[in-house]
Amino acid sequence: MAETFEPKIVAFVCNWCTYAGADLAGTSRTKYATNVRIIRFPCTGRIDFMLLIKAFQNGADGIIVSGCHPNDCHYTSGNFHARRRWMVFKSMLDFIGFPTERITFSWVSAAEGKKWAELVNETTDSVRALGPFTEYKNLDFSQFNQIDHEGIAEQSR
Amino acid sequence: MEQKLISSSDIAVFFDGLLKAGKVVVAPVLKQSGKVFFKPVQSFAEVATDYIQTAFSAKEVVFPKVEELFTYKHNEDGGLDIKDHLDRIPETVVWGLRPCDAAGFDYLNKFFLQENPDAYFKARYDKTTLVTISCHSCDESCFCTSVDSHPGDTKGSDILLTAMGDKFYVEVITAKGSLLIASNSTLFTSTDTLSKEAFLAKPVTHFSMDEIKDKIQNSYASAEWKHASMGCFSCGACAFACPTCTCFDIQDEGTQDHGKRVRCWDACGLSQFTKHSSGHNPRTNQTERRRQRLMHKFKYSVENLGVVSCVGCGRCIRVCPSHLNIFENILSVTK
Amino acid sequence: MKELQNKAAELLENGTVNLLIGFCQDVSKRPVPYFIETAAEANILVFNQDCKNNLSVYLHKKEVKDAVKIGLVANVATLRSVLQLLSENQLGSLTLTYLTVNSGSELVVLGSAEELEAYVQANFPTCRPEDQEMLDKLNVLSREERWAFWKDQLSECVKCYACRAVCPMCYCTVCTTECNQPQWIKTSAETSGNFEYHTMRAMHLAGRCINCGECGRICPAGIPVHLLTAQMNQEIEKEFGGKTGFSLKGGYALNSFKPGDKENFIK
Amino acid sequence: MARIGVFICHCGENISATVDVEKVARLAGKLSGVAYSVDYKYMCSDPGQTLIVDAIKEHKLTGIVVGACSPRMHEGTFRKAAEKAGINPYFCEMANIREHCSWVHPKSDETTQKALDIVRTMVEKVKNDTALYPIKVPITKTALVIGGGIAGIQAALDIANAGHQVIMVEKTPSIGGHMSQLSETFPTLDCSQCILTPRMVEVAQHPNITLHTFAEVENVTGFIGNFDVNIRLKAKSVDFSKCTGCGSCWQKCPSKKIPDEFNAGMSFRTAIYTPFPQAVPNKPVIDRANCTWFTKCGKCGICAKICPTGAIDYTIQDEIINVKVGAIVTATGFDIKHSDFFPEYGYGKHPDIIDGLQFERLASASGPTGGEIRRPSDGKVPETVVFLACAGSRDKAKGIEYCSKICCMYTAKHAMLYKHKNHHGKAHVFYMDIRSAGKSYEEFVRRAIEEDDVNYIRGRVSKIYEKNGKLMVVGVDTLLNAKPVTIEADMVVLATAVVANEDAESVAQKLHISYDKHKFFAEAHPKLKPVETNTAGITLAGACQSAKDIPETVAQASAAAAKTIILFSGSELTREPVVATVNRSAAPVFTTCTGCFLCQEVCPYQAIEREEIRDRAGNLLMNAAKVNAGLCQGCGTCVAMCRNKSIDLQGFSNQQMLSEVMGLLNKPFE
Amino acid sequence: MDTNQYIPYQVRIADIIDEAPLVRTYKLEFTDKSVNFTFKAGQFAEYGVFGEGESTFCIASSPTREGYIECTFRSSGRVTKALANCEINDIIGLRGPFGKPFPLEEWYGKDIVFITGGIGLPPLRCVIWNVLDQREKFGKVSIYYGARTVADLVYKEELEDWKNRDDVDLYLTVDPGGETKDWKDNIGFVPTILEQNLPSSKNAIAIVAGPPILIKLSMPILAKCGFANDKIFTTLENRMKCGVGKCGHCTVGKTYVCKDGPVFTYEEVLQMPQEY
Repeated sequence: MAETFEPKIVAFVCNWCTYAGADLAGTSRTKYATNVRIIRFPCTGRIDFMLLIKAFQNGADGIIVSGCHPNDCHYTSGNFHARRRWMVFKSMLDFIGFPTERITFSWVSAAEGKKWAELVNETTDSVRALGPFTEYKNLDFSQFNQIDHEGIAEQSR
Repeated sequence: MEQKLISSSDIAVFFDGLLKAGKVVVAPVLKQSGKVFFKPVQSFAEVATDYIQTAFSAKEVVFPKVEELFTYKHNEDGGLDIKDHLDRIPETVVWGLRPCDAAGFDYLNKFFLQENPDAYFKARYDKTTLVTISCHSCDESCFCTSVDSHPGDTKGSDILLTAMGDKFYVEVITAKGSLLIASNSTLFTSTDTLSKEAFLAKPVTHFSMDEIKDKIQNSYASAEWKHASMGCFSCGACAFACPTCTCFDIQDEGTQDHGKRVRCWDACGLSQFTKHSSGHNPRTNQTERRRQRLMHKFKYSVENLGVVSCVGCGRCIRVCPSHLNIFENILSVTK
Repeated sequence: MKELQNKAAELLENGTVNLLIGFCQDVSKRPVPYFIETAAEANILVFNQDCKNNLSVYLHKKEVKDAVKIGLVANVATLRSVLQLLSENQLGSLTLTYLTVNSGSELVVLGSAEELEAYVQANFPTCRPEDQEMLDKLNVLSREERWAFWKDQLSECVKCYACRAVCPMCYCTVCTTECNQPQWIKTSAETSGNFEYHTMRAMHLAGRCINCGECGRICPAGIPVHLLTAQMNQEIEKEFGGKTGFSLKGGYALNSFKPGDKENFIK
Repeated sequence: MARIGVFICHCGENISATVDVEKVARLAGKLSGVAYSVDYKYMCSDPGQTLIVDAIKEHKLTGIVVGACSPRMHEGTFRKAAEKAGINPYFCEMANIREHCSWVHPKSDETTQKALDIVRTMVEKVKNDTALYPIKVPITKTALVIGGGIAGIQAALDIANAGHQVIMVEKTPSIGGHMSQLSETFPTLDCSQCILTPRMVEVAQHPNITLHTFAEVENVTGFIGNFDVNIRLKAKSVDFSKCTGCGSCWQKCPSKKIPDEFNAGMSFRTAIYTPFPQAVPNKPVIDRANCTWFTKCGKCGICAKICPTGAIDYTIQDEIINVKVGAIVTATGFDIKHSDFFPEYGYGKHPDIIDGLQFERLASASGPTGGEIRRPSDGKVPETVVFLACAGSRDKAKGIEYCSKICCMYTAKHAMLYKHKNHHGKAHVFYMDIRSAGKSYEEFVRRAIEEDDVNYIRGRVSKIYEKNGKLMVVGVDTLLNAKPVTIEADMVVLATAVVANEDAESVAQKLHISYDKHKFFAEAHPKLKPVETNTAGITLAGACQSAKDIPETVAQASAAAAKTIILFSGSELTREPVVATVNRSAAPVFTTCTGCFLCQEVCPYQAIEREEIRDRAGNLLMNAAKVNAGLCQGCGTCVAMCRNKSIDLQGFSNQQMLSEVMGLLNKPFE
Repeated sequence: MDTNQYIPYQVRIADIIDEAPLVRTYKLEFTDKSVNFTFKAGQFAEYGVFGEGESTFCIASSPTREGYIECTFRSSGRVTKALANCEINDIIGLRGPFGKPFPLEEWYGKDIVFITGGIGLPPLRCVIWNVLDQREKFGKVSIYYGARTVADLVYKEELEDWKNRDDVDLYLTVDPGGETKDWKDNIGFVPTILEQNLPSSKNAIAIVAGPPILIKLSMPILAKCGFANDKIFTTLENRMKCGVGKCGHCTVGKTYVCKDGPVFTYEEVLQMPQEY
């Protein structure tokens, strides 16, 4: 399991910097891990923390959230607001005992194709080391009609 | 109905016997919050003994807060595979519920099975045996004696245990009950009918159903409903804690490809309960909603099923954020 | 108490308020929120240590809004929430009079928002010791232990939404939990859904919650939900400064920023 | 369920080399909601697009996903194709399987799988796409030019000459800016004022230009094509309609000891003054901070008595006027560090250590010395002058890493001017590097060195101190193996760093444009949008963006003008409909917005307004947020802010984003 | 399986008709042909889009026309929007039939008066067809139908068809301002038109469905014509989840609209609290 485990990583990125950065990584043919799936937002300010929760709930093992460096925001302040929100969200999760090391926050500019590649590789490695994210999926297995749940578990694979 | 005796020490043996027999045993467990919950347990040691009332009723066993109706999955030929999981329900014993909760089961039974029998309730109910324990203590929220019940009531139970010093007086009410006894009959000795009175709690009686039944007929228009409901925050605490509240919601969880349809508790007190997708809401304010809930318990269910659907467990009073008091309300609107 | 009752009667008499929200007691001496429209009823008013309910929640109720001139029997927590609500452009349509009892157990009547602000700032409470104790206890636990703690707690949640209902800051006419296009929060009270709901709620209240602790107190399942927001507020105060329910200006930490905000957690 | 078409592009070999495109197309065809799926060599080619158009028509597709390159590449192309086929262009999404997949991963099943996942995600998004329509915004064909320096003047004249109205705002009493202070200009050494003043006059007389001097922009609201600007006309205390500019007032003004800004503080002016003889408009204003009438309430009043036309009016107050403009050219210029910035060089106390601007005034015929180079302390003609070509610039320690760009050239110019005026004087220049890129710049510097034998010393000056009436300039000559050199100078000229105006930050905030860490205004793109700002409709001209010499400034000014004229070429502007909206529904709900207006503060564009929702009888029911589609740029920060999801962002709606996440993970990487 | 009322049938969308803005009619066929699904006029069903949920509306086709059923709905909420996004051949879920039908048999030989507006017609359409298909069994048939605008009228062809039948009196109308240039029929609210063309209450049944306001205004007029309250029928539409009298959403007082209704006589309606 552990050695063959390939983490699923979802990247929430802003359109103007990190998405473009990933494009640059492409145009400059910088190779990186295939584990990441990019979801494009206009701005980091648009990224709703609920979406991160949903991603984990639906089976993500790790998440990358990335946007423009401070002062580079295409919309001047979206990333500043995002930064605060993340900070609070992260400590929220920390407090509730959520493994926040599965979330990587980052600034990747349109020029940092290389940084993007490295970011993806690092995150993939660290999450691979953490192993599959079962804690969340197991939450519901603790309830009353657990019998049913095991049933679903079998049935749904 | 037969009566038996069992020594307090043998109770544990009997209990663990049930577990050994592979039954899921759901019993009151004291959690760090200081509240007692019904939980599947692994040994008698886990079972809480000293409590007046559990936080939530035992209805969860037959009417879980989340019941999976079925799972669906798109198949190759464009259709769906739909499976329910009724066959997966285990044999369950509910241990140590109070007579009021048991009486609640009696109502649930009527409600779910009398007309359009509910497959899920039935499947669970058929596999469930209720071992009730009479109340030796009560608090100011208890009012079972006001609603045609009492701390030693056998209504709804399969077995009723009443602690009498070092032994338990065992009333075996149903076939299910005797089956359970039979599983370890050596522990029990037969006895004649004994009087439980001395060993039972004495909750205050605020009214009797007989006097209420008529008065409530024309209480709909009572001005008191406003007072009885102004404080209501429109949360679902009372309904979810209630042993006889049966309202539920049906929801799909998953995608159009695959997922499950579940039914989960809902409460007529919640503001969105009756709201149409058009935005029209038949019961717009809390007065109407609380009236609906109380009238349902004391009037409508009597008319529909012939029984009052309040068992006087007092949970709604204990959990109400603004301490709204159901029997005071009933008294005020039937003044 | 007489003092309070007389004042209430007076306010209703001279039309300063049309509706007064206070406490009375039920048969077993439990405080019950009570709504008084005539001076005659004032004599059933009580106000003591047990009167914990944050009555400001009722200010969102239509029946109350319709009365326009409202008297509110309030403890400091309640007054704080009113301040916070005012700073969030709520209650605009109401004229409020506040009756409270100060540390010297004498009656205080506040007629204006400014008086309210002054009083709150003068009597600003600190985190309740029992909460602080719990927080400290949780914060020294390992991540896994905290997870176990909350998992166990949240597994009991039945989504009765009482925590939402008693929260003066949860005034949305339609809560995210009721948004179904898309469905953000599972309707079912499975643990994962509960986790979603409580994280969401705590995030929405972080930096807005005024720590009245009601949500935790009234939870029928005994879940200390109030700790989530209490912790968040402390984090926010530490990082960005600012107290909730402290001034009319408000100042919500999450819709402002400083270019130099903490970002050591960002690669 | 929708009927979606999936079109997988090989991009020649670019995608198909590492991704099994046929497989992706085949499997995508199986996805629920996908009615048609195909792969093709070049989707963006004409036949490729035709293929899409035909497929949409033939299979009655409701939306399409093109699995190809980055949306930044061809989204427009394929949306047009979709439109051509008769479906709303916003039902077309790009799945980026080239930049984000085939180019960055080796040929493998994982890569193919990833491509499929990306496609599936976009399929999920398309399912939740909604028809969007471009937003049309009317345009006010008047431009606001902020700053009356050469940049502003050039931009204003270009726009005005194109036949559009221009409003120019200058904060000082006269336009002309720094250029009007210059003596002669490199590399041609022609007199600065001679080439500038005609332009200033042209501005003043141009029928399309409204000039507001001694005025400042108070605040700016609105958006491209529709800015709403408040301008503060500072109280001049002189009624320009009466004033003839005869000058008798300032000749008689008793308070004469006010340092003259125009002469860089090297002479004095009166309280009522015109900054310089060629000022435009050539009418005085009263500097109230220094006028006895205002400082000693009501004393003096001589100017009023003396004025032949009774133009002096002490009661005039600041006035705020409101103008509507369609575009804004920001040409607020620059400032320089003053010598007090250099403690190591005599704490800026020594009167004979001056900065470049001061030297310009000394060398200028209209300057305090009438063009003779005399040192400030005693008015003697300095025998030896040391020029420091790099004072502050390119000096991390001073917090200024950048090169001020003009110093090398004007230092050479200064040295020359000095030599031309004092043939036997000695001119030394300390420099780090000589940066003389630019048409005939290098030749100019060589002239200074070779023809006017200015002594160039490569090295930095460590300190300057005074010793028996001389300024001892201590430095090293790094070319002569770091030999220490000390020069006894009579005057030292520091080519101090070019910096942003001190009010640059507040100006930027008023205009809602971004700026760099040195407070220079930020261009929208360092290469491709060097003139635009991030705020649509606002352009930059001149040194407010970065240090520039005159030709560059003029070029950028004309470019800014061109951008403005392009904007004004149409009567309305079409914008992407990617904007936020606050939900509205029928009574009794109206909207789920609770009117907490916490979204208002996060909006960088002031796009969120209050709307009062009333019932039929007109009673106020609630206040709710409302998005001004013209202002909204679609960042969506408000959407994430909104607690109960009352705001949504078209094109990136909650439904879309959530279903993307779901689509990605619900059948994770099968 | 059939004991479990929560397991839906699977039905395939065989045809789609766009009736009016946001209003669609689906023709549904059972994927499993062996299902024998029988229903009576006035009953409703739960139509489900998997992953989205279920929505309630009356079966709009007539039991007299077998092999398929039709439903007409306006997309407003989550489920109806999802339904509206369906295409031909998509599979949706169907539970039912539920509820108490119209007592057609009791009406044999009587005149029938239909009064309805907007999308109140679909629930009645079923009865209308049913009646017309056994035309000889009934007396005079008159239909009063109106909508806000011409565009909002549903079943446009059928309206034509009914208009052309001489054994049906169709009073078609649109609200003032809702008419088009070539609109030949009445202009005015349905109750007004009803008032202008009073039906005879002698041996007659009136069926009223539509927006609450229409019902509210029509009742006094019918009373004036002499219709007894138990001769006036209507059909209530409350929020429903289960359809079998369990979930509690549709309760009005003690009444479960889903199992005791949706068809009620006006007399019964008057007995209930005004919470619908």
